[in-house]
Amino acid sequence: MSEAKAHKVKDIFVEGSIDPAYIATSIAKHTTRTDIGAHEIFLGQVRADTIDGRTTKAIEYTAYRGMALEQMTMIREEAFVRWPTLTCLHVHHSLGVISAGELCFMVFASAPHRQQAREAVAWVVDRIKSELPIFGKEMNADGGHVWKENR
Amino acid sequence: MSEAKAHKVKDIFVEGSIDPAYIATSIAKHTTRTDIGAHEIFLGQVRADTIDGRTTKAIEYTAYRGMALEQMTMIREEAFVRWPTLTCLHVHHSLGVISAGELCFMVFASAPHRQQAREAVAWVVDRIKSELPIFGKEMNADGGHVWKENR
Amino acid sequence: MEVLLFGLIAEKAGARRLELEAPTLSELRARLAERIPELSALSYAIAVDRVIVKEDRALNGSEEIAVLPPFAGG
Amino acid sequence: MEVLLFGLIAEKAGARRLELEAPTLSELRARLAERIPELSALSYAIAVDRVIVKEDRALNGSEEIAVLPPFAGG
Repeated sequence: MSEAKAHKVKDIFVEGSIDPAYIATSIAKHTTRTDIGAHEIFLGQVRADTIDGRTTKAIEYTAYRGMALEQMTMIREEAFVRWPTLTCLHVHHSLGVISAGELCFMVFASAPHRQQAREAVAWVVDRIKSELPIFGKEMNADGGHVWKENR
Repeated sequence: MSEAKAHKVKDIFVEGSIDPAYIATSIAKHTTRTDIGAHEIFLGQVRADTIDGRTTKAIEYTAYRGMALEQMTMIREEAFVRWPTLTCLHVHHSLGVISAGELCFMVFASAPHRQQAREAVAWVVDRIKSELPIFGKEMNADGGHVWKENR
Repeated sequence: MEVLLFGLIAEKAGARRLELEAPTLSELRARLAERIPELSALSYAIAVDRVIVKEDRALNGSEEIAVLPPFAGG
Repeated sequence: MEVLLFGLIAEKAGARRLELEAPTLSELRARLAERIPELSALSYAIAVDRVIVKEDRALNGSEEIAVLPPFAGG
């Protein structure tokens, strides 16, 4: 991995939900990389949870962008050190109001073999959930809201 | 899980490679299931491995369909027992000649939370690779071929 | 009985089906070895009615028999 | 110095930025508690120049300070 590749800060944030067609385009771009044997993709979808009789209809995501992107750059670099055969790693997270049923998060890793792609995605998803300053306002159907907290 | 759901034998085989647009359609179909919070997708792509100077240009897949579908039905049933919160599980495997860079295998699980979807996909992928009677003829650029063996 | 052949085994046999008669699985293995001389050098499993069977057993001729080289799915 | 507020903390403060002066992080915490009375009941972390800092430290006023409620990404 070159220094340039390692330290480039990529913007992971997208305004609005993640379009499945975008994911298809992202998958299709890898057909020229014939050293890839395995893709692992995690997608987060907004759930319409009902707590105390109130149902989530959407989550409004905000982020401390500067810190989140710096944290993500470190996580990405560490991932390529932990799984040296990883071919690529794509991360997107939504900002703004995402309705229940829509996609808000994607982690997509590719590698020659499945074990690396699988482990890298699980690890990156968990790191992002615990370390990126992203905030979620769960908007209920009744007009109220609750602030989401990752456990 | 109803008996009918458990014992329905689904055909997992598709002729030719798996189109990324098909995967997008499959993802998009889940937006009405607002109890889903996590999707995990594994995709197998044909690698252009070079062994002893010979490079794979494609794999021709064949299968003992009847047995493969029965095995898959058992694996699917066991997955829904092991991960009772699993919302759905979609599996596709290609038959015929799949070129290097094309997709030949998809396992797609959805669940309320990521742990179940992640574990189910890993387990189902491994079971399919070791237990389904699918055969792969690695066709080399020089016109020769080698029979693939999963380890 | 009809014996289904797959992958490398079908290639070596030059056929995807063989017609063989055998009252037991061990005798069927012997008939297969006669018809496919390369078989002794190959790794394979036999499925009876779509389930891999390792021990010997009686066959009544109505079973679906398949000779399976190593699996390569995924 | 400018202090950035996010999520629940911004909501409670009624602002996404505060202008506060403090020579140390512990004094900054005290100023924040005065301005946002609800803060003592909330879980939050403070980032100095985009890194979460738990111990006390001196501040020169040029740092980027942020008050972060629990993370909820994914």
